[in-house]
Amino acid sequence: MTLLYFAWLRQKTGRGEEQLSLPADVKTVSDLVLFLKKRGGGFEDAFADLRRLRVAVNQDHSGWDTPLRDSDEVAFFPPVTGG
Amino acid sequence: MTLLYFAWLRQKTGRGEEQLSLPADVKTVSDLVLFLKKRGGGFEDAFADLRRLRVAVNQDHSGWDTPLRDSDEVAFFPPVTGG
Amino acid sequence: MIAIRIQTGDFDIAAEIAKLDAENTGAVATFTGKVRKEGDLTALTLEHYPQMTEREIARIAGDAQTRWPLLGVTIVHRIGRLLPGDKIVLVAVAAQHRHAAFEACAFLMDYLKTRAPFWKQEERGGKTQWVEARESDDRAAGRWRDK
Amino acid sequence: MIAIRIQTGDFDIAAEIAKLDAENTGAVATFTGKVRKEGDLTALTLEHYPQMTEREIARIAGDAQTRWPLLGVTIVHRIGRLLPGDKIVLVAVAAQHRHAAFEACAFLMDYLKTRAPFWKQEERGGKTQWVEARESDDRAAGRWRDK
Repeated sequence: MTLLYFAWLRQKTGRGEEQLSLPADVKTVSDLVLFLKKRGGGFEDAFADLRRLRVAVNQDHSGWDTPLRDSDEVAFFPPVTGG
Repeated sequence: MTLLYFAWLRQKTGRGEEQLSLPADVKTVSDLVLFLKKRGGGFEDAFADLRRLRVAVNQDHSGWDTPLRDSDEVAFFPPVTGG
Repeated sequence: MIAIRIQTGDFDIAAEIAKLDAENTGAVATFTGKVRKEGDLTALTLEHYPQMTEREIARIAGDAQTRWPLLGVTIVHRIGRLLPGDKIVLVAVAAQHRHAAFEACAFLMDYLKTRAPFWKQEERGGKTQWVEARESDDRAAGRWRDK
Repeated sequence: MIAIRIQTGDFDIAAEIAKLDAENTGAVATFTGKVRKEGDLTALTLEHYPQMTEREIARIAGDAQTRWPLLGVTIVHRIGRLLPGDKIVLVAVAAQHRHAAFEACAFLMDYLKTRAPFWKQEERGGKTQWVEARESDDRAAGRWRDK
Protein backbone atom coordinates (compact mmCIF):
# COMPACT_ATOMS: atom_id res chain seq x y z
CA MET A 1 0.00 0.00 0.00
CA THR A 2 0.97 3.62 -0.38
CA LEU A 3 1.03 5.87 2.67
CA LEU A 4 1.03 9.64 2.33
CA TYR A 5 1.65 12.32 4.97
CA PHE A 6 0.80 16.01 4.59
CA ALA A 7 1.50 19.31 6.36
CA TRP A 8 2.90 18.85 9.88
CA LEU A 9 2.42 15.06 9.68
CA ARG A 10 4.97 15.02 6.89
CA GLN A 11 7.34 16.98 9.08
CA LYS A 12 6.83 14.87 12.21
CA THR A 13 7.11 11.53 10.40
CA GLY A 14 10.02 12.81 8.35
CA ARG A 15 8.52 11.58 5.08
CA GLY A 16 5.84 12.50 2.56
CA GLU A 17 5.27 9.05 1.12
CA GLU A 18 6.18 5.44 1.72
CA GLN A 19 5.35 2.01 0.32
CA LEU A 20 4.27 -0.63 2.84
CA SER A 21 3.09 -4.24 2.53
CA LEU A 22 -0.16 -4.49 4.45
CA PRO A 23 0.84 -6.00 7.83
CA ALA A 24 -1.04 -9.21 8.73
CA ASP A 25 -2.86 -7.77 11.75
CA VAL A 26 -3.94 -4.52 10.06
CA LYS A 27 -7.58 -4.71 8.97
CA THR A 28 -8.65 -1.05 9.33
CA VAL A 29 -7.19 2.45 9.37
CA SER A 30 -7.19 2.31 13.20
CA ASP A 31 -5.07 -0.85 13.07
CA LEU A 32 -2.69 0.89 10.67
CA VAL A 33 -2.36 3.87 13.02
CA LEU A 34 -1.48 1.52 15.92
CA PHE A 35 1.08 -0.21 13.70
CA LEU A 36 2.67 3.12 12.75
CA LYS A 37 2.72 4.44 16.32
CA LYS A 38 4.75 1.38 17.36
CA ARG A 39 7.56 2.77 15.24
CA GLY A 40 7.95 5.34 18.03
CA GLY A 41 9.68 8.73 17.70
CA GLY A 42 8.10 11.06 15.18
CA PHE A 43 5.36 8.57 14.34
CA GLU A 44 4.22 8.22 17.95
CA ASP A 45 4.19 12.01 18.19
CA ALA A 46 2.37 12.49 14.84
CA PHE A 47 -0.45 10.10 15.73
CA ALA A 48 -0.70 11.01 19.43
CA ASP A 49 -4.11 12.75 19.09
CA LEU A 50 -6.40 11.38 16.39
CA ARG A 51 -8.87 14.24 16.94
CA ARG A 52 -6.29 16.48 15.28
CA LEU A 53 -6.01 14.18 12.26
CA ARG A 54 -7.96 13.21 9.19
CA VAL A 55 -7.55 10.29 6.81
CA ALA A 56 -8.39 9.67 3.18
CA VAL A 57 -8.47 6.17 1.70
CA ASN A 58 -8.05 6.12 -2.07
CA GLN A 59 -8.60 9.90 -2.16
CA ASP A 60 -11.90 9.80 -0.28
CA HIS A 61 -12.35 11.35 3.16
CA SER A 62 -12.74 8.28 5.38
CA GLY A 63 -13.26 7.16 8.96
CA TRP A 64 -10.84 5.35 11.29
CA ASP A 65 -12.77 2.09 10.93
CA THR A 66 -12.42 1.94 7.13
CA PRO A 67 -11.21 -1.54 6.06
CA LEU A 68 -7.89 -1.64 4.19
CA ARG A 69 -6.44 -3.69 1.35
CA ASP A 70 -2.85 -3.90 0.19
CA SER A 71 -3.65 -1.94 -2.99
CA ASP A 72 -4.99 1.10 -1.06
CA GLU A 73 -3.57 4.62 -0.93
CA VAL A 74 -3.91 5.94 2.61
CA ALA A 75 -3.27 9.62 3.32
CA PHE A 76 -2.96 11.18 6.78
CA PHE A 77 -3.28 14.92 7.30
CA PRO A 78 -4.49 17.63 9.66
CA PRO A 79 -7.89 19.29 9.07
CA VAL A 80 -7.71 21.18 5.79
CA THR A 81 -7.13 24.96 5.67
CA GLY A 82 -7.35 25.98 2.01
CA GLY A 83 -9.52 28.54 0.30
CA MET B 1 -42.88 72.47 -7.45
CA THR B 2 -41.25 70.10 -9.89
CA LEU B 3 -43.14 67.01 -11.01
CA LEU B 4 -41.32 64.09 -12.63
CA TYR B 5 -42.76 61.05 -14.43
CA PHE B 6 -40.80 57.89 -15.25
CA ALA B 7 -41.21 54.74 -17.38
CA TRP B 8 -44.80 54.18 -18.51
CA LEU B 9 -46.03 57.14 -16.45
CA ARG B 10 -43.95 59.38 -18.65
CA GLN B 11 -45.54 57.81 -21.70
CA LYS B 12 -49.12 57.97 -20.39
CA THR B 13 -48.87 61.56 -19.13
CA GLY B 14 -46.97 62.58 -22.26
CA ARG B 15 -44.29 64.36 -20.28
CA GLY B 16 -41.18 63.62 -18.21
CA GLU B 17 -41.16 66.80 -16.16
CA GLU B 18 -43.29 69.85 -15.42
CA GLN B 19 -43.27 72.87 -13.14
CA LEU B 20 -46.41 73.49 -11.09
CA SER B 21 -47.35 76.05 -8.46
CA LEU B 22 -48.64 74.11 -5.47
CA PRO B 23 -52.48 74.31 -5.81
CA ALA B 24 -54.22 75.75 -2.74
CA ASP B 25 -56.09 72.56 -1.83
CA VAL B 26 -53.08 70.22 -2.23
CA LYS B 27 -51.60 69.35 1.16
CA THR B 28 -50.30 65.84 0.53
CA VAL B 29 -49.17 63.57 -2.30
CA SER B 30 -52.68 62.05 -2.36
CA ASP B 31 -54.16 65.49 -2.89
CA LEU B 32 -51.71 66.09 -5.72
CA VAL B 33 -52.70 62.80 -7.38
CA LEU B 34 -56.41 63.83 -7.21
CA PHE B 35 -55.51 67.19 -8.71
CA LEU B 36 -53.57 65.56 -11.57
CA LYS B 37 -56.32 62.99 -12.27
CA LYS B 38 -58.78 65.84 -12.79
CA ARG B 39 -56.78 66.78 -15.88
CA GLY B 40 -58.33 63.65 -17.43
CA GLY B 41 -56.95 61.74 -20.44
CA GLY B 42 -53.51 60.30 -19.96
CA PHE B 43 -53.31 61.58 -16.38
CA GLU B 44 -56.51 59.84 -15.32
CA ASP B 45 -55.21 56.65 -16.94
CA ALA B 46 -51.71 56.96 -15.44
CA PHE B 47 -52.99 57.38 -11.89
CA ALA B 48 -55.92 54.95 -12.16
CA ASP B 49 -54.38 52.32 -9.84
CA LEU B 50 -52.12 53.66 -7.10
CA ARG B 51 -51.07 50.12 -6.15
CA ARG B 52 -49.09 50.05 -9.40
CA LEU B 53 -47.33 53.33 -8.56
CA ARG B 54 -44.60 54.62 -6.30
CA VAL B 55 -43.70 58.18 -5.32
CA ALA B 56 -40.52 59.90 -4.20
CA VAL B 57 -40.56 63.33 -2.56
CA ASN B 58 -37.25 65.16 -2.82
CA GLN B 59 -35.56 61.91 -3.97
CA ASP B 60 -36.76 59.85 -1.01
CA HIS B 61 -39.18 56.95 -1.37
CA SER B 62 -42.35 58.32 0.26
CA GLY B 63 -45.95 57.48 1.12
CA TRP B 64 -49.15 58.93 -0.34
CA ASP B 65 -49.82 60.94 2.82
CA THR B 66 -46.51 62.81 2.68
CA PRO B 67 -47.12 66.58 3.13
CA LEU B 68 -46.01 68.79 0.24
CA ARG B 69 -44.49 72.25 -0.08
CA ASP B 70 -44.13 74.37 -3.21
CA SER B 71 -40.34 73.81 -3.25
CA ASP B 72 -40.66 70.02 -3.41
CA GLU B 73 -39.61 67.70 -6.20
CA VAL B 74 -42.24 64.96 -6.58
CA ALA B 75 -41.51 61.95 -8.78
CA PHE B 76 -44.07 59.34 -9.83
CA PHE B 77 -43.00 55.96 -11.20
CA PRO B 78 -43.86 52.25 -11.34
CA PRO B 79 -42.10 49.80 -8.99
CA VAL B 80 -38.40 49.74 -9.90
CA THR B 81 -36.90 46.99 -12.06
CA GLY B 82 -33.17 47.63 -12.21
CA GLY B 83 -30.20 45.44 -11.33
CA MET C 1 -14.52 53.22 0.29
CA ILE C 2 -17.92 53.37 -1.39
CA ALA C 3 -17.78 53.93 -5.14
CA ILE C 4 -20.99 54.33 -7.13
CA ARG C 5 -21.16 54.89 -10.86
CA ILE C 6 -24.06 55.12 -13.27
CA GLN C 7 -22.84 54.87 -16.86
CA THR C 8 -23.82 53.89 -20.37
CA GLY C 9 -20.53 52.10 -21.11
CA ASP C 10 -19.34 48.65 -20.11
CA PHE C 11 -17.18 47.94 -17.06
CA ASP C 12 -14.15 45.72 -16.39
CA ILE C 13 -14.73 43.49 -13.37
CA ALA C 14 -11.04 42.77 -12.69
CA ALA C 15 -10.19 46.49 -12.83
CA GLU C 16 -13.04 47.32 -10.44
CA ILE C 17 -11.84 44.68 -7.97
CA ALA C 18 -8.27 45.97 -8.20
CA LYS C 19 -9.42 49.51 -7.35
CA LEU C 20 -11.55 48.22 -4.49
CA ASP C 21 -8.82 46.27 -2.74
CA ALA C 22 -7.70 47.37 0.68
CA GLU C 23 -4.49 46.02 2.19
CA ASN C 24 -6.25 43.86 4.72
CA THR C 25 -8.82 42.48 2.28
CA GLY C 26 -9.14 38.73 2.62
CA ALA C 27 -12.39 38.25 0.70
CA VAL C 28 -13.98 39.84 -2.35
CA ALA C 29 -17.49 38.86 -3.42
CA THR C 30 -18.90 40.14 -6.69
CA PHE C 31 -22.17 39.95 -8.50
CA THR C 32 -22.60 40.69 -12.19
CA GLY C 33 -26.06 40.93 -13.71
CA LYS C 34 -26.42 40.39 -17.44
CA VAL C 35 -29.02 40.66 -20.17
CA ARG C 36 -30.02 37.04 -20.82
CA LYS C 37 -30.26 35.78 -24.37
CA GLU C 38 -33.77 34.39 -24.39
CA GLY C 39 -36.55 33.97 -26.93
CA ASP C 40 -37.12 36.99 -29.16
CA LEU C 41 -35.56 39.55 -26.80
CA THR C 42 -33.50 41.92 -28.92
CA ALA C 43 -32.62 44.66 -26.42
CA LEU C 44 -33.21 46.08 -22.97
CA THR C 45 -33.30 49.83 -22.33
CA LEU C 46 -32.66 51.10 -18.82
CA GLU C 47 -34.06 54.44 -17.70
CA HIS C 48 -33.37 56.01 -14.30
CA TYR C 49 -34.10 59.01 -12.10
CA PRO C 50 -30.71 60.75 -12.19
CA GLN C 51 -31.21 63.10 -9.24
CA MET C 52 -32.16 60.18 -7.01
CA THR C 53 -30.17 57.18 -8.20
CA GLU C 54 -26.75 57.77 -6.67
CA ARG C 55 -28.28 59.07 -3.45
CA GLU C 56 -30.48 56.01 -3.05
CA ILE C 57 -27.63 53.60 -3.86
CA ALA C 58 -25.37 55.44 -1.40
CA ARG C 59 -28.06 55.00 1.23
CA ILE C 60 -28.27 51.26 0.52
CA ALA C 61 -24.48 50.91 0.61
CA GLY C 62 -24.33 52.86 3.86
CA ASP C 63 -26.91 50.50 5.32
CA ALA C 64 -24.75 47.52 4.32
CA GLN C 65 -21.76 49.15 6.03
CA THR C 66 -23.64 49.38 9.31
CA ARG C 67 -24.60 45.69 9.11
CA TRP C 68 -21.25 44.13 8.16
CA PRO C 69 -17.59 45.13 8.62
CA LEU C 70 -16.75 46.05 5.04
CA LEU C 71 -13.52 47.36 3.55
CA GLY C 72 -14.92 48.48 0.22
CA VAL C 73 -18.07 48.58 -1.89
CA THR C 74 -18.24 49.29 -5.61
CA ILE C 75 -21.53 49.50 -7.47
CA VAL C 76 -21.66 50.15 -11.21
CA HIS C 77 -25.05 50.27 -12.93
CA ARG C 78 -25.45 50.77 -16.65
CA ILE C 79 -28.25 52.72 -18.30
CA GLY C 80 -29.37 53.09 -21.92
CA ARG C 81 -29.87 50.41 -24.56
CA LEU C 82 -28.21 47.06 -23.84
CA LEU C 83 -28.09 43.90 -25.93
CA PRO C 84 -28.39 40.25 -24.88
CA GLY C 85 -25.10 39.19 -23.30
CA ASP C 86 -24.30 42.73 -22.11
CA LYS C 87 -23.48 43.33 -18.47
CA ILE C 88 -26.02 45.49 -16.59
CA VAL C 89 -24.78 45.80 -13.04
CA LEU C 90 -21.75 45.04 -10.89
CA VAL C 91 -21.69 44.85 -7.11
CA ALA C 92 -18.27 44.15 -5.58
CA VAL C 93 -17.65 43.96 -1.85
CA ALA C 94 -14.32 43.62 -0.02
CA ALA C 95 -14.07 42.48 3.57
CA GLN C 96 -11.64 40.72 5.85
CA HIS C 97 -13.76 37.57 5.95
CA ARG C 98 -15.94 35.85 3.41
CA HIS C 99 -19.30 35.78 5.13
CA ALA C 100 -19.47 39.56 5.44
CA ALA C 101 -18.51 39.90 1.76
CA PHE C 102 -21.06 37.33 0.57
CA GLU C 103 -23.94 38.58 2.68
CA ALA C 104 -23.37 42.26 1.95
CA CYS C 105 -23.17 41.52 -1.78
CA ALA C 106 -26.48 39.61 -1.74
CA PHE C 107 -28.08 42.33 0.42
CA LEU C 108 -26.94 45.09 -1.94
CA MET C 109 -28.37 43.27 -4.96
CA ASP C 110 -31.70 42.63 -3.23
CA TYR C 111 -31.99 46.31 -2.34
CA LEU C 112 -30.82 47.59 -5.70
CA LYS C 113 -33.58 45.52 -7.27
CA THR C 114 -36.29 46.99 -5.06
CA ARG C 115 -35.11 50.53 -4.12
CA ALA C 116 -32.85 51.97 -6.81
CA PRO C 117 -34.86 54.02 -9.33
CA PHE C 118 -34.18 52.09 -12.55
CA TRP C 119 -36.77 50.84 -15.03
CA LYS C 120 -36.27 48.31 -17.78
CA GLN C 121 -37.98 48.29 -21.13
CA GLU C 122 -37.76 45.18 -23.30
CA GLU C 123 -37.70 45.06 -27.08
CA ARG C 124 -39.22 41.88 -28.48
CA GLY C 125 -39.96 41.42 -32.16
CA GLY C 126 -39.93 45.16 -32.80
CA LYS C 127 -42.31 45.95 -29.88
CA THR C 128 -41.31 47.56 -26.61
CA GLN C 129 -42.74 46.75 -23.20
CA TRP C 130 -41.93 47.85 -19.65
CA VAL C 131 -40.71 45.05 -17.40
CA GLU C 132 -42.99 44.45 -14.43
CA ALA C 133 -41.48 44.37 -10.93
CA ARG C 134 -41.36 40.87 -9.47
CA GLU C 135 -42.87 40.04 -6.13
CA SER C 136 -40.01 37.59 -5.55
CA ASP C 137 -37.63 40.57 -5.49
CA ASP C 138 -39.67 42.23 -2.76
CA ARG C 139 -39.62 39.01 -0.75
CA ALA C 140 -35.86 38.73 -1.26
CA ALA C 141 -35.32 42.25 0.10
CA GLY C 142 -37.76 41.57 2.91
CA ARG C 143 -35.65 38.73 4.31
CA TRP C 144 -33.03 41.23 5.55
CA ARG C 145 -35.51 43.20 7.65
CA ASP C 146 -35.36 40.91 10.68
CA LYS C 147 -31.59 40.39 10.58
CA MET D 1 -19.47 23.50 -17.51
CA ILE D 2 -17.33 22.74 -14.49
CA ALA D 3 -13.74 23.96 -14.76
CA ILE D 4 -11.25 23.22 -11.99
CA ARG D 5 -7.63 24.32 -11.97
CA ILE D 6 -4.88 24.04 -9.39
CA GLN D 7 -1.97 26.28 -10.27
CA THR D 8 0.96 28.23 -8.87
CA GLY D 9 0.37 31.29 -11.06
CA ASP D 10 -2.13 34.11 -10.66
CA PHE D 11 -5.53 34.22 -12.38
CA ASP D 12 -7.53 36.93 -14.17
CA ILE D 13 -11.04 37.19 -12.76
CA ALA D 14 -12.56 38.95 -15.78
CA ALA D 15 -11.08 36.35 -18.16
CA GLU D 16 -12.42 33.50 -16.03
CA ILE D 17 -15.90 35.04 -16.02
CA ALA D 18 -15.77 35.54 -19.77
CA LYS D 19 -14.94 31.84 -20.31
CA LEU D 20 -17.68 30.80 -17.90
CA ASP D 21 -20.47 32.73 -19.56
CA ALA D 22 -23.29 30.82 -21.18
CA GLU D 23 -25.75 32.54 -23.53
CA ASN D 24 -28.60 32.47 -21.05
CA THR D 25 -26.51 33.61 -18.07
CA GLY D 26 -28.27 36.35 -16.14
CA ALA D 27 -26.19 36.25 -12.97
CA VAL D 28 -22.54 35.65 -12.15
CA ALA D 29 -21.39 35.49 -8.54
CA THR D 30 -17.70 35.31 -7.73
CA PHE D 31 -15.60 34.93 -4.64
CA THR D 32 -11.92 35.76 -4.48
CA GLY D 33 -9.87 34.85 -1.43
CA LYS D 34 -6.66 36.79 -0.79
CA VAL D 35 -3.66 36.72 1.52
CA ARG D 36 -4.39 39.50 4.02
CA LYS D 37 -1.67 41.98 4.88
CA GLU D 38 -1.65 41.72 8.64
CA GLY D 39 0.94 42.04 11.38
CA ASP D 40 4.26 40.38 10.64
CA LEU D 41 2.92 37.91 8.07
CA THR D 42 5.42 37.75 5.24
CA ALA D 43 4.15 34.79 3.20
CA LEU D 44 1.72 31.89 3.03
CA THR D 45 2.68 28.57 1.47
CA LEU D 46 -0.08 26.26 0.25
CA GLU D 47 0.50 22.53 0.05
CA HIS D 48 -2.06 20.08 -1.33
CA TYR D 49 -2.70 16.38 -2.04
CA PRO D 50 -2.47 16.37 -5.83
CA GLN D 51 -4.09 12.98 -6.47
CA MET D 52 -7.12 13.99 -4.41
CA THR D 53 -7.58 17.74 -4.89
CA GLU D 54 -9.31 17.95 -8.27
CA ARG D 55 -11.42 14.88 -7.53
CA GLU D 56 -12.65 16.31 -4.24
CA ILE D 57 -13.36 19.73 -5.76
CA ALA D 58 -15.22 18.09 -8.67
CA ARG D 59 -17.31 16.21 -6.12
CA ILE D 60 -18.15 19.47 -4.28
CA ALA D 61 -19.00 21.22 -7.56
CA GLY D 62 -21.17 18.28 -8.62
CA ASP D 63 -23.00 18.52 -5.32
CA ALA D 64 -23.64 22.24 -5.95
CA GLN D 65 -25.04 21.38 -9.40
CA THR D 66 -27.60 19.02 -7.90
CA ARG D 67 -28.71 21.70 -5.43
CA TRP D 68 -29.06 24.70 -7.75
CA PRO D 69 -29.71 25.16 -11.48
CA LEU D 70 -26.24 26.33 -12.55
CA LEU D 71 -24.92 27.22 -15.98
CA GLY D 72 -21.22 27.19 -15.12
CA VAL D 73 -18.78 26.76 -12.26
CA THR D 74 -15.10 27.73 -12.32
CA ILE D 75 -12.79 27.05 -9.39
CA VAL D 76 -9.14 28.10 -9.45
CA HIS D 77 -6.97 27.41 -6.42
CA ARG D 78 -3.36 28.46 -6.17
CA ILE D 79 -0.61 26.47 -4.43
CA GLY D 80 2.96 27.32 -3.49
CA ARG D 81 4.33 30.43 -1.81
CA LEU D 82 2.06 33.49 -1.88
CA LEU D 83 2.65 37.00 -0.58
CA PRO D 84 0.28 39.36 1.25
CA GLY D 85 -2.11 40.83 -1.30
CA ASP D 86 -1.87 37.78 -3.59
CA LYS D 87 -5.04 36.03 -4.67
CA ILE D 88 -5.45 32.45 -3.38
CA VAL D 89 -8.72 31.17 -4.71
CA LEU D 90 -11.48 32.04 -7.17
CA VAL D 91 -14.96 30.58 -7.25
CA ALA D 92 -17.18 31.85 -10.07
CA VAL D 93 -20.73 30.64 -10.64
CA ALA D 94 -23.06 31.46 -13.54
CA ALA D 95 -26.80 30.91 -13.37
CA GLN D 96 -29.96 32.32 -14.86
CA HIS D 97 -30.98 33.98 -11.59
CA ARG D 98 -29.01 35.60 -8.82
CA HIS D 99 -30.03 33.55 -5.79
CA ALA D 100 -28.76 30.30 -7.30
CA ALA D 101 -25.48 31.99 -8.21
CA PHE D 102 -25.00 33.56 -4.75
CA GLU D 103 -25.92 30.47 -2.76
CA ALA D 104 -23.88 28.06 -4.85
CA CYS D 105 -20.85 30.37 -4.62
CA ALA D 106 -21.10 30.54 -0.80
CA PHE D 107 -21.69 26.77 -0.59
CA LEU D 108 -18.64 26.04 -2.76
CA MET D 109 -16.42 28.24 -0.59
CA ASP D 110 -17.68 26.68 2.63
CA TYR D 111 -16.95 23.20 1.28
CA LEU D 112 -13.61 24.11 -0.24
CA LYS D 113 -12.57 25.36 3.19
CA THR D 114 -13.53 22.12 4.94
CA ARG D 115 -13.14 19.33 2.32
CA ALA D 116 -10.52 20.24 -0.27
CA PRO D 117 -7.07 18.90 0.75
CA PHE D 118 -5.07 22.13 1.03
CA TRP D 119 -2.93 23.20 3.97
CA LYS D 120 -1.55 26.64 4.69
CA GLN D 121 1.74 27.43 6.33
CA GLU D 122 2.39 30.97 7.53
CA GLU D 123 5.73 32.75 7.63
CA ARG D 124 5.97 35.31 10.40
CA GLY D 125 9.21 36.98 11.39
CA GLY D 126 11.30 34.25 9.74
CA LYS D 127 9.40 31.42 11.48
CA THR D 128 6.93 29.07 9.80
CA GLN D 129 3.78 27.68 11.35
CA TRP D 130 0.88 25.58 10.04
CA VAL D 131 -2.47 27.33 10.09
CA GLU D 132 -5.03 25.61 12.33
CA ALA D 133 -8.43 24.74 10.91
CA ARG D 134 -11.19 26.96 12.28
CA GLU D 135 -14.28 25.58 13.90
CA SER D 136 -16.28 28.43 12.35
CA ASP D 137 -15.50 26.95 8.92
CA ASP D 138 -16.95 23.59 9.97
CA ARG D 139 -20.06 25.33 11.25
CA ALA D 140 -20.35 27.28 8.00
CA ALA D 141 -20.24 24.07 5.96
CA GLY D 142 -22.64 22.40 8.37
CA ARG D 143 -25.40 24.94 7.67
CA TRP D 144 -25.93 23.44 4.19
CA ARG D 145 -26.64 19.94 5.48
CA ASP D 146 -30.31 20.53 6.27
CA LYS D 147 -31.03 22.51 3.13
